[in-house]
Amino acid sequence: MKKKVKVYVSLKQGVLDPQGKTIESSLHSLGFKEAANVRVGKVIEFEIAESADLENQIHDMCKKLLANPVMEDYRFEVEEVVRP
Amino acid sequence: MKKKVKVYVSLKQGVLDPQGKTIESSLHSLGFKEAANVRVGKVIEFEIAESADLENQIHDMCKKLLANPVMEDYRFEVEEVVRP
Amino acid sequence: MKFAVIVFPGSNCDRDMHYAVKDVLGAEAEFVWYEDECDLEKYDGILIPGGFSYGDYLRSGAIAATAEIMEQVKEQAEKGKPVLGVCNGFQILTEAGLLPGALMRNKDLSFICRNQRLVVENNETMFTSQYGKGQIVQFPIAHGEGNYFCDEDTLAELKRNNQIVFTYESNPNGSVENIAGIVNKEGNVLGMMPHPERAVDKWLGSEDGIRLFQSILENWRKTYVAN
Amino acid sequence: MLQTEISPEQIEERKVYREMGLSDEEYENVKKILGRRPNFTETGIFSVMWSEHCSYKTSKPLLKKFPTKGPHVLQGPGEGAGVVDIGDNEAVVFKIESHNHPSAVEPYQGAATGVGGILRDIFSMGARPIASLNSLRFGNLNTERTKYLFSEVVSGIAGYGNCVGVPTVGGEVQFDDCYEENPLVNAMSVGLIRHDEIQKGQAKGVGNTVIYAGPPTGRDGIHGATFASDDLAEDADKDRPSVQVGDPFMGKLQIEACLEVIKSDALVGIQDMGAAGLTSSASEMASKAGTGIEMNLDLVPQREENMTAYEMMLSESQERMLLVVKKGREQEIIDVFTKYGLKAVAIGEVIEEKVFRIKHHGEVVADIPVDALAEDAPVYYLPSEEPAYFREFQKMENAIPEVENHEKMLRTLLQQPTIASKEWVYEKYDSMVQTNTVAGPGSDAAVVRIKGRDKAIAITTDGNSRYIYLDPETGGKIAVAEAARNIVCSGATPLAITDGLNFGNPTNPEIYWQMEKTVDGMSAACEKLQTPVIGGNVSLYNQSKGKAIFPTPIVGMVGLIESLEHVTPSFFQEAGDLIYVIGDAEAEFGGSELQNVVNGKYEGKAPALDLDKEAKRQSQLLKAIRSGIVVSAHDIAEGGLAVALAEKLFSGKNLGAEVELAGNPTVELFSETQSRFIVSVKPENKDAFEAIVDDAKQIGTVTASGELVIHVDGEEVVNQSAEQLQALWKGAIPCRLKSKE
Ligand SMILES: Nc1ncnc2c1ncn2[C@@H]1O[C@H](COP(=O)(O)OP(=O)(O)O)[C@@H](O)[C@H]1O
Ligand SMILES: [Mg+2]
Repeated sequence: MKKKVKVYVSLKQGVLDPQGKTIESSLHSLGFKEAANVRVGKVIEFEIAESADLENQIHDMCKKLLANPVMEDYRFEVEEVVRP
Repeated sequence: MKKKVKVYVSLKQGVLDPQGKTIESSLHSLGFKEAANVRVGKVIEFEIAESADLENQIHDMCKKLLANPVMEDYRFEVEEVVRP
Repeated sequence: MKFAVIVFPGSNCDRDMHYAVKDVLGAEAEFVWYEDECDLEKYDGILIPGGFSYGDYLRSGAIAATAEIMEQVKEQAEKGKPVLGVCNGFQILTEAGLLPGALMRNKDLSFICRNQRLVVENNETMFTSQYGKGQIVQFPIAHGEGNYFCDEDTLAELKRNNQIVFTYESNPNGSVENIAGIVNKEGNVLGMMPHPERAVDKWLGSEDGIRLFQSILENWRKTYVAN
Repeated sequence: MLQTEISPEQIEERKVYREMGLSDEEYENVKKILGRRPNFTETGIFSVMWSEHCSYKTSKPLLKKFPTKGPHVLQGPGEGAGVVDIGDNEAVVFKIESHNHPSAVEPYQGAATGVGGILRDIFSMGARPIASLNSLRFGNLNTERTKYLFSEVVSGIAGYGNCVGVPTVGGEVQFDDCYEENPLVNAMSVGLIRHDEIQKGQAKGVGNTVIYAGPPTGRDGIHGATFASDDLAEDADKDRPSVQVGDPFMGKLQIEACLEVIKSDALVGIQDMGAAGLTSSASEMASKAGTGIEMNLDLVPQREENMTAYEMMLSESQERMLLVVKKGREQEIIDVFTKYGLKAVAIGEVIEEKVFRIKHHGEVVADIPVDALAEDAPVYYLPSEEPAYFREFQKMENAIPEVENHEKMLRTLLQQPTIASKEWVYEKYDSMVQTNTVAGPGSDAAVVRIKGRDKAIAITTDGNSRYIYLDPETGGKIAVAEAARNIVCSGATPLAITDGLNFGNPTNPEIYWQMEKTVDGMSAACEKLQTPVIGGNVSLYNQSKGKAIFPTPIVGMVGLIESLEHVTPSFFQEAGDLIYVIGDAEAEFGGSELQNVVNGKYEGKAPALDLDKEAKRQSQLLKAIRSGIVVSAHDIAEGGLAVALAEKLFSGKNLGAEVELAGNPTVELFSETQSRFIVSVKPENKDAFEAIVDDAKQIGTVTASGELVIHVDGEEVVNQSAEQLQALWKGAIPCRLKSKE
């Protein structure tokens, strides 16, 4: 069985997010003056075969590659693949 | 009341994702040979005051700024702000 | 002295680095393709050039940092050999854990290419002994992700150990404490965003970079050749 | 949508070919060529190959007028890019290409893939790309849309160019309302090659193997070529799914792999897959070699499922190359690509029969005589008509715009986006990688040295469309002359040009007239200045809602600097140097920046251009530079002498200038009379300089004061700190981008 994995990578709390800041001020100039605390993160999605230690594998991927622990946190979701 | 909004922006089906491809082959060389169809997207999170037409506002933000309609799709979630 | 210039897919300052150490400095230098069977043992110094390894996809330097050759680079670094990473090379060294901290997107989000004045904060390293302390030098910068970040403890440690080697005279990218280049605790691994290899002859507008390479060469000679 | 395949009969009955871009007449012609009705795939193939973009069917008769030969020309128009000898068995390869329509729809990717595309033209000739430039046109930065297009285009160019490691050393950006809906993005690239390594895109040798190299084919940019030949749809959204995405990382690997492959004698021919992808590259390679090609689409790497033959043949997925390789030696070539992580597979072979035959799922899906696609494409001689506006303009007297305060006007002019500093743009480009950039963006022409030799090349792009709009023939001459001025100021001899012709809809006789006259003017200037045209690009239908852009030919010129000692800066260098102006100002304000600022429009006659005078001044200035007596040189362009003088102070050296002029202050300060230069010379070289350059007049001296002081007829009209002027000039574009609508 195939699984769909979504890894969310975000900047750690406390790390300045220049991209978020820029989007925030653009939102303000577009008239959405209320938007606050804008932060931008990444989602990395992929498919992978189901396996007993899938979760461990994903942690491994994140630690080795997908997230940089100096500045980023990650979390992930695993779903069934739904083919249209 | 404050709401927390999470906007997920992803490349449209069929649009080339060079970044996803490159991450995919890197995952393969790290030994995660099963990972397939890697795609990279963005999450933009922010807080905003509750309002009757919040959803419309968010659609508006996405169309005007957060997503590039030529290449990207978006979806979003609205949650209560939970202060720790 | 013989240098290895490590080439990753997407490196693009490899030839410039090679030119600086071979043609301008007069040392020996060879390109080492990241996948080649190669023993880095035979080189006296390792240069990781700038560019966009793996297109800077995911995070700059992140994918190159996982390459097997980086294991060898670590081994050589542990033996005390000079390892210099410039620009993307610096990003790779932080991603690979050879240097502390991380390089984030420039504060104003755009790529910046210009000549930049730097302060030599530490001239007691094997890379900077030919400069004066506090000397102002001019090197080009050319990066989109050169915003040096580290937590407070790391910063305190960098300071305590005198690991901050170069700072920007005025901050172009949002780096913590204007940091432009740092060394590891042992002093033999230098990572820096500015490009010394682009400041090596008068036609390029600055020759200040040559001394960095001369420092490496002189210190190597002192250690291995003099006696 | 044209999704399911319909039969040849239906194509004819329902005139489906029209949707694909073929006219009734062209369709009949296709039937005649094939001796039957074309099927769906074939109709698609003809429609892209006969689109303006690939066939130049309306511009060909004009392009023939260009002089294309010269002692230095090794390869003129006809290959991927032209080649010019620079001595020592070395040559430069260069070309300009437009990506206007894609950039209007998706500015980041449009511009990025424009850079990628022109680079492929260069390295597919076997040359290492050593420099890129770009010429951009936008509306006046007063709408959010224009600001978005501008910054995304710049980011796209930077995103691709920086990653592939080719320095972006120059270019130009101009702003006028006519580009509001139709921005122009023309990218130029220059490569360096040894004479013996020049490659041709030819499919020679029956039995040789056709190899596809690069990322898999997707449905990107299908019909990009016909799309680029259409009026930009008012609702651009409908064109959106065809967006091509560039992968500069792949592009960089492709450069290295191709440059390694060309060293192998197993390689017979190589060509990039640009517009109309597999179709145009394969058919052109066969046509040039007088052979045929048979390909099996089942072997083509595919990114998406269930792609049709039509889609695969027309896809414009980026970073792909087509190679012809000696039979039996495929593996050597494939191994090189594999080393760089690129896929290379054999997909067909060169055949004797001069046909283009495509198989898919075991069936022949296209079978077309090769020459029908490339050589026998239709050629149209369109009607041309002198527009009424032109006659009106020619009747107008040269009026001098009303200026009350010249100092204030100078400040205003320096802040016009077309004149203002483009630092905001070019700081985003890596202009220094490869460590050959002696003069980068910000100087008149970029100077790129040739490592290991005492020589350099100078490169520029120019094209002031306001003059061309007023008077295409004179304006066409000016475009070439101005490029040459920039080249000469840097210390180089002009060698040749590539041209990007951007116009509106050619079936409008007035637009066609503009094209005709522009080409006449450019040709005359090229003859006189000895800069043949070695290649170029045509982009038509740049109009929307019936409004065309100004006729905008971009001239990309390359010159040779024979010794690095001749490299001449554009800025003043030292206090005490004498300031000369070459050429007198006349009351010429048609199409000038001053006219625009004061009257809010362009009208009247374009400034006159005397090609003899131009050539004489250029050669004399160059002679003076080569004899080592010119400290700095700069041409006088938009904004006239006052702007040029101010610019000469913007080097951060804290210099000033004291200048005395005589005559009408508005004319002296702001006229855009052509063929003029400002030069600085050491006092001890005064006599030597005056002996060489006839029309030079000393107008003042460089000072250490940091002030620009200008007197006209003894009266002080400007007294400004250079630093303040520079701040205005530098801040203008960032400031416009920040300000709200
Ligand atoms: N405006 C022009 N002036 C001179 N030559 C041109 C012009 N436009 C196109 N050409 C030449 O016609 C040939 C075919 O051009 P083109 O189809 O644009 O090449 P590509 O397939 O590389 O895009 C090239 O050699 C090009 O240099
Ligand atoms: Mg081509």
